[in-house]
Amino acid sequence: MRRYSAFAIAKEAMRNHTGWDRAWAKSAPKKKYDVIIVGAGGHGLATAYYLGKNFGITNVAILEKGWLGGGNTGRNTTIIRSNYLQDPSAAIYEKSRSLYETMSQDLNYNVMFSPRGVIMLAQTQHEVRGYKRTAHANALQGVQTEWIGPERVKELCPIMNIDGPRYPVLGGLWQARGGTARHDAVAWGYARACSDMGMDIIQKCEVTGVRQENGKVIGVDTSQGPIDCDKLGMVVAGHSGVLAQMAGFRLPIESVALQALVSEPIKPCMDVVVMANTVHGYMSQSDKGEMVIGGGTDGYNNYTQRGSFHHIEETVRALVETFPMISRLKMLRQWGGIVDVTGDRSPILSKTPVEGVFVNCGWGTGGFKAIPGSGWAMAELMAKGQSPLTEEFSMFRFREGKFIDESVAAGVAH
Amino acid sequence: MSDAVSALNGKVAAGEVTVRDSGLQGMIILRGDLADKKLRSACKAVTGLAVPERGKAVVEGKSGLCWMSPDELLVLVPYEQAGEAVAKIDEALSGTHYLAENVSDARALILVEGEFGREVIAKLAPVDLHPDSFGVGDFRRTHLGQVAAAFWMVDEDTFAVICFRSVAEYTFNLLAASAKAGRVGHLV
Amino acid sequence: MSTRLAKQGRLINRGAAVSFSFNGKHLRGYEGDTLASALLANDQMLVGRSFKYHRPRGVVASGAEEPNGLVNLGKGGKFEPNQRVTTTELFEGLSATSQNHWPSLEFDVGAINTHLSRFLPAGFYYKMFMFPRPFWKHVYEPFIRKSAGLGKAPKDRDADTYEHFHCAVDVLVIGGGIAGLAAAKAAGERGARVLLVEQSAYWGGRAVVDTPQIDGMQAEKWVDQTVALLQEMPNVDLRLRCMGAGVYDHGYALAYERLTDHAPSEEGPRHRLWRVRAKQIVTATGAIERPLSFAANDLPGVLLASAVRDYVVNYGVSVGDRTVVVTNNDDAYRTAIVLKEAGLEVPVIVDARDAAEGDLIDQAKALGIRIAFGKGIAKVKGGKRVTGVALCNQAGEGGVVEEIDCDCVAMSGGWSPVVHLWSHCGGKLIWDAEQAMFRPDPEKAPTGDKGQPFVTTAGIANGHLFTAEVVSDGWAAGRAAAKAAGHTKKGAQAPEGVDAVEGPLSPVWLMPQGAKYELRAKAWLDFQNDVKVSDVQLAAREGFESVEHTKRYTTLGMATDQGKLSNINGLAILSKSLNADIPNVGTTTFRPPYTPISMGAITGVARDELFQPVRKTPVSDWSNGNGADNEPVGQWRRPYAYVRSGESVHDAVNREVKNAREKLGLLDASTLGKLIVKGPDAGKFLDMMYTNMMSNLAVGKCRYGLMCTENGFLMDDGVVARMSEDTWLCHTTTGGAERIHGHMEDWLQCEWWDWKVYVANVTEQYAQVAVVGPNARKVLRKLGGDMDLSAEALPFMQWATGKIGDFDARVFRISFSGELSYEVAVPAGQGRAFWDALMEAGEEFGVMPYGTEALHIMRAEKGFIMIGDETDGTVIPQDLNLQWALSKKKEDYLGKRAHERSHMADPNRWKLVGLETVDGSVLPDGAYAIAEGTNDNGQRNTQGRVTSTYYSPTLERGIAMGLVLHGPDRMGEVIEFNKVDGGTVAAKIVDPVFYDKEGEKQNV
Amino acid sequence: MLILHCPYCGVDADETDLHAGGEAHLKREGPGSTDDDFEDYLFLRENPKGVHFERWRHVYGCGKWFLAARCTNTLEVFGTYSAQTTEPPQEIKDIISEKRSGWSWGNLS
Repeated sequence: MRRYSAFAIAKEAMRNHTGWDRAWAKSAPKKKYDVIIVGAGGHGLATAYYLGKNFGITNVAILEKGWLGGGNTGRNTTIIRSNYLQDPSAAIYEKSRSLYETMSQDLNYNVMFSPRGVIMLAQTQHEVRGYKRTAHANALQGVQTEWIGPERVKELCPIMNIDGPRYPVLGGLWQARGGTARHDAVAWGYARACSDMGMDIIQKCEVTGVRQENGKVIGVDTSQGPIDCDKLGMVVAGHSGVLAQMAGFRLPIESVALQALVSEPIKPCMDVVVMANTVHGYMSQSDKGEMVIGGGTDGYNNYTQRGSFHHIEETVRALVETFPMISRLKMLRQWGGIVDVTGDRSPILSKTPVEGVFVNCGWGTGGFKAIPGSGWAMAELMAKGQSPLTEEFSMFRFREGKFIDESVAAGVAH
Repeated sequence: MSDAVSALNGKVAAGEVTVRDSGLQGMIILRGDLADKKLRSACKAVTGLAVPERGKAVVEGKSGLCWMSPDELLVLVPYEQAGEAVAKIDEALSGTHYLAENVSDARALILVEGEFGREVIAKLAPVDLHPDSFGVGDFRRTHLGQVAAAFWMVDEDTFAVICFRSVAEYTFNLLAASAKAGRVGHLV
Repeated sequence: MSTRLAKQGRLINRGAAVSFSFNGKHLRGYEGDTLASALLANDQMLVGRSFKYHRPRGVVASGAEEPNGLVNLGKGGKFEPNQRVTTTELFEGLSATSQNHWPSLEFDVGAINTHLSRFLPAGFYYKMFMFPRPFWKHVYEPFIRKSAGLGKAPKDRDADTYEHFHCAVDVLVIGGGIAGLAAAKAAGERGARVLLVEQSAYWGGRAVVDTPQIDGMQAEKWVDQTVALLQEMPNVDLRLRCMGAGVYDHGYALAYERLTDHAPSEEGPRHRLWRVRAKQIVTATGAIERPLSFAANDLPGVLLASAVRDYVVNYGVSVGDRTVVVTNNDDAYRTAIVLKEAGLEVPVIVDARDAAEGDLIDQAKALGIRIAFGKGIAKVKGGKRVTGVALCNQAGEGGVVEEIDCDCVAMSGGWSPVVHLWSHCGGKLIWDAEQAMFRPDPEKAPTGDKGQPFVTTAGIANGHLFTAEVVSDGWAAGRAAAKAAGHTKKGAQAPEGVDAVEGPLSPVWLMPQGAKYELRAKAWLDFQNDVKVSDVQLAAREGFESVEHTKRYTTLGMATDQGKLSNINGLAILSKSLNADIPNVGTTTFRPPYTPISMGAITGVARDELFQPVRKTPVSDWSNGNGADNEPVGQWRRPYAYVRSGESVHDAVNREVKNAREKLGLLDASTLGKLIVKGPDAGKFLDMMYTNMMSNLAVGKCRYGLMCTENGFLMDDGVVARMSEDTWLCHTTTGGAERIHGHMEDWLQCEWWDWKVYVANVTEQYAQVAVVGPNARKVLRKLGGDMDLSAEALPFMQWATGKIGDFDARVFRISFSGELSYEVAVPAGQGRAFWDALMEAGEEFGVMPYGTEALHIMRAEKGFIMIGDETDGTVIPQDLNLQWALSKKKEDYLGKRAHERSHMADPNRWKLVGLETVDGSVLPDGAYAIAEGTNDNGQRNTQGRVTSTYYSPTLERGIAMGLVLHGPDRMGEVIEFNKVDGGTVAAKIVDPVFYDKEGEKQNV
Repeated sequence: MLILHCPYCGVDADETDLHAGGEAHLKREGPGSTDDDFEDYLFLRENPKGVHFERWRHVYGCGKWFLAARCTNTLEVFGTYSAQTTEPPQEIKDIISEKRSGWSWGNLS
């Protein structure tokens, strides 16, 4: 693989950048692979990458019905944090966050991980207790977080109105090493690295069926013909239900629309990520200068990638109250993505009723931050049949009533 | 009994369109079989009015009947008569399956008076308020801004708005702000 | 130079001069000017700097598609960044400053980037800035952030107001050009309720500039006539300065009306956001002219041909004295003709086509304008503005054949229909190779709630470039929309337009065709984001084959103009690079809004006091006037404590607890939910709702009840009182009233619909006051009335009605504090008077109001659980040792089945205990009890957690409740709780009832 | 922004007047049911990309729950009907079969 560096760019500049080759190879499907990953989003590509990197499994195909990174990976608000309450969540999200720290170097692709810090605002006594509890939990989970008072909140985010008449800011949970990254770059970086390990990334290849022989997977039917495999990983977020149906089982998930919006770009005025769960909104400023804004999901099942406008309205209302200065900014673009939400709003990384088929879904509104950790854990689960990181995220937990509920501490989890 | 006060205690916001507290109003939730003869005559007995069709309200002065849902009416009577009205209904419907509760103090009644009252409401409610679609006699339950509300037209230039007591002030201020912002000129 | 002409300018009023300032310079324009036309009239060609290379930039367009002319507008509470000069109407005192440069617009240090541009190709930042690792956050990123970002961040609170408006129409027509007007007229005549919105300040769109004939008259006259006609129709509403912003599902559309942007001194809201429900929508949104991609096409002085024309005709402004027109179609000849007729020089029309014929070409020839066919522009010369062009053969590689001096270049690469609103809700497009444009595919329109198509497109937006087709298409669309909305009255016939005969355009995506790298690296596609032909080609080379990839990799079309000028050109370059047809490469999805809309407009009136409803009890005003330190509980604000001058909140809480325990406390309990449940099956129903038995509760008695979700978790609790044989009153938590009411209705309507039960929420009918403490009975007796409140007549956990003083009261002997306590409900209208009476009568008994914190402490001292503290959505009654409340007799109740699941029956679930720190201190909120070792993920093992922790003024020490592994079997054992700073606190496991274990104080 | 016709008060209600309540026609499983059936009842959902039967409450209107047949892929509403039923009315099934060939009640669409 051609190494990326300032030097390489300078060299190319001298010959008009004619020497750059494809970031990832264009491949046609082979007849058989050891592992097929369905879904070339961040989670799918990361799973493939760690299968190769950690377990030497490189006879892998990643099938994508559209274009890689074109789903929720490229539609989210790029927030990265691991200040979760429950042990299993904290474990996988912190694993993920720590992988983000070195991702640019590991992949030789600048994903612009920016640990600018994340504040979760506490605006009710209930939230104060919830976040203090999270801080205590994090201290034992090896997650660096800190409870901070209103003055410190204001200091970290001067544009915030901390003594709003309605919900004065009572403090917040601060994760200094949380932040953001460039979402597309994460998918592209993994794709380039997978391709470099000899894996096949096959775009515009839709899976139409899952072939099995006495309860074991033997391959998939696709728009580019049948492909055999020993193991199959389903990593298709919003469409997991549809794929599971092909494999003949159901998942405890529903697909709903999650929306986000950006303002026109302005000069830097906000250096941290702020999440205000009482009023249901969160905001950060991208490197381009856009205020990146998100809120809650729609209440009804939806596959259209279009949400209802009143959610945009509620979110903007909340943030204008929290950051009065944005009232005179303009909304540049709004969009929606389809997220799959489980019964306890925590993800599923699990074996399935079909031998050799593994599923990774249910990340709901929090998927982007989990990409590397999810890939790492999923790869281990697929390679070894188990992983301490996925232990609690089995799809069978709902049967036992063994939930992982994060809503305990915060209203929305992004 | 001690003198009762309405939630808004006579508040008024005067302007091209005036928003005012309509004061104490007797209100009774009546749930039951709206087709039942006993129930219909009980309604007649306490209001002197006939049970309205779906989506309608019949109101005369302080008395009226509003269609709330297939098994619920809002019975309007003068405030001080609410107690005995409930008693009358109880008597008339005893033995049948129904529910009658005095909720006079649980709600507020606000009047929106003026030419572009329609537009004041239309700024806040996701309802088609074009004269062809909504007029005197119609009754609508929906939300104004962020709170539940119901309204009907007293006459061409007057809306009567009902909301819960705890949000009376919010609703009043919302209506007043919308009135103050002026006419849109669309619903004419 | 650019200047004001002596004649022309149909939109300006030369009688009314307007003064304004740009970068502190005081300038003059006319009423009717846009900021763009006024700046050009003052020879202010340079208006801003580009995003990446900080290249000097001038105005390119005359409308919403403008990518360069963005300014900081206004001051203080009316400051706004990124305002488009082409859509900003001039007003007296307007003050604007240019953006994205340092130290000044003329001299910008950032412009160094343009010399480094060869080192900054598309996506360069993905390939570098990786070492050393910390540098990204601390060095590289801050630098990139600083140089990006365009306008300044507003500082002050918005001084303006905003509003929303809901309306329902049969036909919404978006766009007030001749197609839109024809559509509105056709629909209006057929009796449809029509709303016609136009984003600009005038009707007629392009036609009034290009003046074709319609119905035998000049377009401008026809427009005036039609507008007048429409204004006469009662069923038609016309709105200028009102942009169709977005089309959403089920006929929902947003229109963004700018009410005072053009006249900030006027009263009233600044913007109005229309939420329209339309049966049918006609998008007559016109088209946008495409730039041509030649070297240095981004210099100030290079404009769209149509814009150059607009400035002359509409504003009487000439961009230059000598204008070279460069085109691949006939339309641009109009610009040459307009300029020539205005007495300006047009040294040459550079026509990339080998040959072409048509009326306009003849006209140009007749005016003596030189036409150079088969030629293109090799390069535009100049620094901060155009000084000339070098011509070449379009077919060649850019060898210069001739150089021509000029100070303006008017370019036209053809027209792209505005299909955004069509696409917002799923409308599909087809590629029209002949006209080189994407236009709506009428077969694949957005569909509504019944699956019916609800959007039609008309006029140029529909791919019809000629007046005759435009007006008839608009008329047909309006008629069809009215019909689809159920209106079929007879109306006038279609208007008839006449056009000049034009020859076909020939697509030119790169000029010259075989341009060398040096030229391609200077040929701009996206002006604002500095994306050049070479960038898109690089993206293609690197495998970013999907248009979405290329867009994201190069940032093409991601600027504030959302690619209105660049999308098609970029797409064409990409498809060429991939040797694929344009339709196969596809187009990017369009997202609302069409152009940016203010956050203020989206917020509407919901700001400050109207941001969210604040629910008030009859006592709230009194509390707020008497030191209440409120906390939000749902939409209520409950007094946390009543703070007296000179004491801290903490002091106040302790005082309130002590006083209630020793004398007399009052709590405003009005927020507690009260639900009436009535009917022959009410008992059976409540037995399903509650985990314990309610059907066997005797009339006149009260019982504490627990509610679980079907999933087994505790959801609410409260005291249930039986009112009569078939009527119960259920109290819920403060947050619970609406939730539990909905929960009950859900089960009654959707599961047990044959059960005879009615539920009514009477929460707000009553003001409820908890009269608490040893003197509780005394104060009530002092008020008088007809009730016997003795322990014998009204013992604990019973209720009665009667008069207290002259208040109609319902009195419950229930206690959440462990003290002698009466909860008295009176009609809300008398609530305040009742409270006042209690305060007055209570004086001699040492009455004091107390808030929620004192309430919490007192219940904790008694070991009562609190929903939301001891429960968090993961806790089941068994965890809280509430098995006694789980009826064994009942076959079924919500949650019963769930409790049978393995994990819920697990003996290792943490269970409720009391906790006492060894040193008497207060345990930290949310602390965890640590256990030996770590789990497989390296996390410290735990064996419990604190659920509530307080300083008890009664016991003068810290007390807490918590959930601990096998807790109830470990009484007396000392365990360690963690502190965030790393230390630990030792606490002893004890009985959760800390105070008056026998309950002697409440049973008197 | 959906509009749904409330079969009880007869108005075409704006989405903001409504509250979505998830999949309809679930069969309640109480004490004595198997773990499989109970999990199915509480958690496993059809979640189809296509025809979906769902619960809505006209929460700001008449307060009644009603059911809707809606396509999650186009948001088309085939009809709304009373919540007091265990199966969609025949007429609505017919409408769906006509508009979505191959669809039949009970099969995943």
